[in-house]
Amino acid sequence: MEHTMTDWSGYIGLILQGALVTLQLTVMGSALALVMAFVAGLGRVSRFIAVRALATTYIEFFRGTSIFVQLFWVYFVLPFAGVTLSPLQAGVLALGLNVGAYGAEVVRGAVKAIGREQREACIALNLTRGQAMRHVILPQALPLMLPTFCNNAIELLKGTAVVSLISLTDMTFQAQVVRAQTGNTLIPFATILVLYFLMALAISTAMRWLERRVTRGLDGVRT
Amino acid sequence: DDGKLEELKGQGFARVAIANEPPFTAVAADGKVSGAAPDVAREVFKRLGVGDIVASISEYGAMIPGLQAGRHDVITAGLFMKPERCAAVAYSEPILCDAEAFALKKGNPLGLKSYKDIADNPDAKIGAPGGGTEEKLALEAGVPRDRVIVVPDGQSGLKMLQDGRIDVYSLPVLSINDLVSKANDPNIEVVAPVEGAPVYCDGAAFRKGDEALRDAFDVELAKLKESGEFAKIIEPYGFSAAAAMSTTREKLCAAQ
Amino acid sequence: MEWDWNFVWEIMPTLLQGLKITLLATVLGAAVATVIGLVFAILRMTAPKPIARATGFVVEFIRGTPLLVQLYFIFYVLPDIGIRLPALLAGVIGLGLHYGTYAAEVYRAGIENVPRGQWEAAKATNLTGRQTWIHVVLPQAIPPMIPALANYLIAMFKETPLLSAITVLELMNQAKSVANSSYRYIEPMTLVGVFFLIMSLISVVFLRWLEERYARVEER
Amino acid sequence: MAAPIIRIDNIVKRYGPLTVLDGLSMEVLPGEKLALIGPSGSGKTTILRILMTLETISDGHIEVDGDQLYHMPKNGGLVPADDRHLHRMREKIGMVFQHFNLFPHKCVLDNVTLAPMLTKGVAKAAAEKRAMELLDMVGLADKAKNMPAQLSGGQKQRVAIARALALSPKIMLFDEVTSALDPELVEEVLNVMRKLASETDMTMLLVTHEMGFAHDFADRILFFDRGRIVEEGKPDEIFRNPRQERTQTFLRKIIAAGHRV
Amino acid sequence: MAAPIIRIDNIVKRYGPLTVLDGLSMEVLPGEKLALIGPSGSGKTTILRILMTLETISDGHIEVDGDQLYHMPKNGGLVPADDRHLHRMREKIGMVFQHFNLFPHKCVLDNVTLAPMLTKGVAKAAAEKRAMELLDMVGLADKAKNMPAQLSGGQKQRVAIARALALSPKIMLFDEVTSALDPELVEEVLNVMRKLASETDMTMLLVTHEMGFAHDFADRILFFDRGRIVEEGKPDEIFRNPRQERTQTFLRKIIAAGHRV
Ligand SMILES: Nc1ncnc2c1ncn2[C@@H]1O[C@H](COP(=O)(O)OP(=O)(O)OP(=O)(O)O)[C@@H](O)[C@H]1O
Ligand SMILES: Nc1ncnc2c1ncn2[C@@H]1O[C@H](COP(=O)(O)OP(=O)(O)OP(=O)(O)O)[C@@H](O)[C@H]1O
Ligand SMILES: [Mg+2]
Ligand SMILES: [Mg+2]
Repeated sequence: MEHTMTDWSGYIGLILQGALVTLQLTVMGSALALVMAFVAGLGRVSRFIAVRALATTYIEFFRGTSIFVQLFWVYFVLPFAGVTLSPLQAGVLALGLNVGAYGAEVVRGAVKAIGREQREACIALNLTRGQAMRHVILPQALPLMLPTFCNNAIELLKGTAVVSLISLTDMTFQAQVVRAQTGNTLIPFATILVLYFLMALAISTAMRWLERRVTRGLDGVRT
Repeated sequence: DDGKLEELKGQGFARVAIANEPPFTAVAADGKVSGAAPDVAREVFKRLGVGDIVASISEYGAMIPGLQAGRHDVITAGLFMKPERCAAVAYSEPILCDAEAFALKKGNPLGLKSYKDIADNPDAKIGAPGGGTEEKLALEAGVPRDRVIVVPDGQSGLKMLQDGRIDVYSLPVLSINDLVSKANDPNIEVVAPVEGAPVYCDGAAFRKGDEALRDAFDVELAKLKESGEFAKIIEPYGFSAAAAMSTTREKLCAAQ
Repeated sequence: MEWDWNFVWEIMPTLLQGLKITLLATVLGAAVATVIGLVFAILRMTAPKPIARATGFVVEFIRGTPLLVQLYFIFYVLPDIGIRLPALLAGVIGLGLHYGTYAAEVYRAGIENVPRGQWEAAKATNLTGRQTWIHVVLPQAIPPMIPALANYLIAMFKETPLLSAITVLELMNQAKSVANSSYRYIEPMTLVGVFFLIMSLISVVFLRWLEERYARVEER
Repeated sequence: MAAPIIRIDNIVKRYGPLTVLDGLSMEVLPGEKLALIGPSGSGKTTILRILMTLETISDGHIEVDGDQLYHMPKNGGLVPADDRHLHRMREKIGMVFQHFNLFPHKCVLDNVTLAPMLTKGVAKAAAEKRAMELLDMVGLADKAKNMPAQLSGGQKQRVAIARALALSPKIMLFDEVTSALDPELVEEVLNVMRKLASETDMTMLLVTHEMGFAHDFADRILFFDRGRIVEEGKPDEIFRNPRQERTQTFLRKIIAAGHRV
Repeated sequence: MAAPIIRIDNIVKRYGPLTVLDGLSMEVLPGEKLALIGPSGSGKTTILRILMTLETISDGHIEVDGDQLYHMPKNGGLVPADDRHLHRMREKIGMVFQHFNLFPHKCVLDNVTLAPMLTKGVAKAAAEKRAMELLDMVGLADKAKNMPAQLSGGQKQRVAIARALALSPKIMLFDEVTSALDPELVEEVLNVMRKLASETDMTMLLVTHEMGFAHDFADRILFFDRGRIVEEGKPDEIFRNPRQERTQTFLRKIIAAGHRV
C-alpha cells in the first residue's frame, strides 16, 4: 500500500463533499418527514373515516415496505410514470416519506397522550376541535414528540447511507469511491464512521436544546 | 430523428453512467473523473457538439435500470456486449476490449485456469460482480450458485480473496491488474487471460429508442479510431485500440 | 416495460430462497440483539462509573452510525486483525450489535417504568437486591417491553437488504442478481416490496396482539 | 314558579353491557343550587358529564334553557344534534373538574382568557380585564402571570373556577372539586364557592363527598344509588331524617369515617 | 419505664439545598401508638421513610431496639451500616404505604407469603397458613386468590397491612394509609387498624390527616411543622388545647374543611 503516495487530503476532501450531500439529504429529508408526520399523524386522529384510511394506508405502506424498495421505486420506476426526479430529489422524497410514516405514529401517540382530561376541558370551554388542537393539544404534545423526533432524525441520517443505491454521491458512496481508487478500506470507512457520529451528536444536542426551550414553564407538571 | 442529440446539445452535457472500477474509470483525488471509458465518451460528445459529460458512478446492477428510467443518457462503463444485453440496450461500436482474468493466491494452489476448473473443484469459490459478465460465465460453466459469491466491488473482492473467503476473484484483465498493483500484495497472483473465455468488448450503451443518437456517436467514434486519437486516449490505461477495431458490434452481439 | 407474469413465476423459487436467508438472518440477529441489549443495559445501569460511561459511549456510537458502514467494518476491516467471519455470521453480529443498542434502551425504560413504590415495598418487606430483581422488578418490567422489542424485530427485518453489501444472498440480493442477469428490474423489485409488505402486515397484526396481551398485565 | 332550566327526561346511559343510568328523570330550576351525593359508582359524575356533552346518551331527552341538548329540530322532527348545535348549547354550561384540568403550558391569565377570546371573539384587553376581576374574586390576582405548575392544588382549582366563569355560563357543574386537594387547601376553594352561591343567580350542580358543605351550599340534595335518584329533599331532611335505608347506611359510613355533617 | 425502642438523635435530612429535617430528636417507647400530624411538606413522611431505611440521613443517629440503624460498630467505633446490617435491622420494622404498593403480578396470597418465604425461609405451607390467618384478620380470606387489580382500594390497603404483618415486625409504620381511598372505603381500613392497635403490643407510628382517627388511635400526638416537632402531647391536650399558635391555625383549617376531631 505504500507504493503509491496517496493524496489523502484530496480524498478526504471527496469524502467531505459526500458529507455535504449527506447533510443536505438529512436536513431536507427531515423537513419533509416533519410535514408528513403532522399531516398523516393528525389524519390518523381525524374524525373522517376517509382521511383516517388514507393516513393509515400511507403509514402502513411506508413502514411496511423496506426503504430500499421505496428508493428503487422512486428512482427507477417513477420515471415510467413520467416523473423524473434528480437523485437528490428522489433521495429526499423516499427518505422523507419513509421517516414521515414513522413520525406520524409519534405525532398520533403524543396527541393521544395529552389525555382525555385536557380534551374535556376544551369541550367544557366550548373550544372547537381545531382551536383545541392548535391552542391546547399540540403545544403540549410537541415536547412529548421531540425525543422520538430526535431518534427519527438520526435514523434518517443513517438511512442516507442507502441512497448510494441510486448513485447519489453521499458520504458512504464517496468512501466506496475512495476505497476503489486507493485500495485502502480502513481509512475511508473509519473517517465516515466518525463523521456520521459527529452529525448524530449534533442532532441530539440541537434537539436537547429545543426540548429545553419548549418545556420551559411546564416544569413539574408531568411526573 | 435527432431530437435526443439536439436536446443534449441544448443542455450542453450528456449524463454518463460509469462504474467504480479502475482503469475503466478513475477518480482523481480532486474528484475529477477520468479513465478510459469516460475519456472516450467525453471526446466523442465534444465532437458531436455536446460540450461536456456529467459522469455519475453507479453500481453495475443499477446501470441498465437507470438508463431505462432515463436517469442517464449513456453508459460507458466496461459493460461488455453480449446478446442479451444487446437486446436490452442500443450499443455503439466496440470501444474497450479485454479478456477475463483471475486473481488468486500465490502459486494457484487449486490450479484454476478456467471457469470450468472452478466448476469441477467442489471446494473452489469464485467472486464476481453481481450481474457482471464473470458471474454469468461462471454459472454457464457449471459453477453452482452457492459457490459464486456476488461481490459488490473490486476492493471488496480483492479483500475477500486476501482473507481467504473466496479462492478466485474474476474481473477483466486490466481491472485485475489495477487492483493487484494497488494492493501490492506478494501473496496474490494473476491468471490472465482465463482459458476458454472469449475476449469481450464494451460499447457505449444507449437507451432503446435513442438509436439516432447512437448512430451519430458511431460516426464520430469511427473518425476518432481512424485518426489515431482513439489509441492515444485508451492505450495509456492499458487497453488495446487494435482489439476494438478488429471486431464489430454485429459480431459481438451475435456471439454465443 | 411491461409486467410479465411468466417471469414472476420463473423467479419465485429464487426469491423464496432469498426470503429464507432473510428470515434466518432476522431471527439470529434478534437473538443476538436480545442478549447484547441486556448486557449493555445492565452494564449501563449497574457497572462502576467508568465502565458504565464507556458502555454508554459505545452504545451511542453504534446508534449514531449507519449499519451499512458497520457491516463493511465487520466484514472487510476485522480480518486485518485476524477476525474472519463468514458473511451470514458477520451480518448477524452486525444486526445484533446495532439493534442490541436499541434493545438496551427498551430494557432500561422497562425497568425504570417499574414504580419506585415497588422497590420500596420490596425493601420494606426486607427482600435482598437479588430477590427484588427476580421476584418483583423483572416480572413487572419484561411484559411491557415485549411489544417494543417486537417492533425492533420488524425494523431489523426490513434492514436485512443491507447484508447484500457483505455478499449475503438474502432476498434483496437474490432479486438484484435475478434482475441483473435478465435485465428485468420491475418484477423482482416489486416482488421484494410485496414480500416485505406482506411480512410487515402480518407482523402488524402480531404486534397488536402482543400489545393487547401484555398491556393488560396491570389490570389483570 | 319559573320553568325548569334543565329538564332531564328518562335518560339511559350504557357503557357496553353496563347500564349506568337507567331511565333517570329530574328537573332543575333556574338559580337552584343542587348537590348530588351518593356512593362511589352511582352515576353522579356521569350525569354531570352528560350535561356537559362529554358523553353521549343511549336514550332519552335533555332540555337545557328551552332547547334540546342532544337533539335539534329538523323538518318538524328531532334529529341528533350536530357539532354546531352542541357548540351553541355549550355556551350555557360550564364545568369544573376534580383534577382542575388547567392548561399547563399557559399562565394563569391565559388560562382564563383563552376561551373568551377564541369562542366569543372578545378582544384581548377586554378579556384580560374581565379575567383579572375573576382572579381577584377567587383571590388570585397576584398569581396571574404564574404557570399552573407553580400553584398549590387549591389555587389551581380556584383558577379553574375563574376560567369556567369567564364564559358567563348560566349553569355551572362542579364534580368533586375538592377531593384531589390536601385537607388544608379544601377550605379556600369552598369559600370561593360559597361566595359564588350567595352572590350570583347561576344554576349550580355540585357533586361532592363533603357532606357538611353540601348541607350548607345546596337548596336541594339528590341522593344517588346505582344510577337512580333514591331520595331527594332539603338538606336538613336528608341529613337529619333520611327516609331510605340506603341513604341512612351511606351517611352512617361517611360519618364514621370522620366527616362532619 | 421501659427503655425507648426508637431513639432518634439530632438527625438532619437534606435534599440538595433543601433541609427537610433539621436536627430532629424524639423517642418512642415499646408498644406506644404515635400519631404524626402537621401540614403538608412538614417532614412526616420523611421521618417514616428514614426509619424504613428508604432514605439516607445527612447527619445524626438512630437507635432501634438497642442497635444503631444507619451505623454499625466496627473496631470500637461506629461506621456507616452495610447492606447486611440494614437487612438485619429491617426485620424489626414494617411499613404500609399511602398507595399500597402491592406487587401487581402476584395474587393476594402470594403478596403476603413472598417475603416470609424469601427472607425468613418459612416453608410454603406454613407461610400460607399464617397468611390466611392474617387475611382473615383483615377480613379478606375469601380474596386470597384474587389479583390486586381486582380489589378496591380499601381491600388493597388491608392486604398491604397483612403483608407487612406477615414478617412480624416490632415496629409498624403507617403513612397516610387512607388518603388514597374513596371516603366510603376509609372506615374498613381504620377498623383493621383499631383492631391491630388494641390487640397487639406492636409499636406503631402513624402519619395521618384523619384527625378523628388520630385522636382515638394514638397514645401521643406529635405536631410537625417545617421539619421540627412544634408540639407534642396526649391527644386531648393537642386537639382541645393546642398551646402553639401554629397548631391552632392548622387545626382550625382542618376543622373548617369538614373534618371531625
Ligand atoms: N368510560 C367508562 N366506561 C365504562 N364504565 C364507566 C365509564 N365511566 C364510568 N363508568 C362506570 O359508570 C358507573 C358510574 O360512574 P360515575 O363516575 O358516574 O360514578 P360516581 O357516582 O361519580 O362515582 P365516584 O363517587 O367514585 O366519582 C361506574 O360503575 C363506573 O365504573
Ligand atoms: N426526593 C425528594 N427530593 C427533594 N425534596 C423532597 C423529596 N422528598 C420530599 N421532599 C421534600 O421534603 C419536604 C418534606 O416532605 P414530606 O413528604 O416528608 O412531607 P409530609 O409531611 O409527608 O407532607 P404530606 O402531608 O404532603 O405528605 C417537602 O418539602 C418535600 O418537598
Ligand atoms: Mg365521580
Ligand atoms: Mg407525606
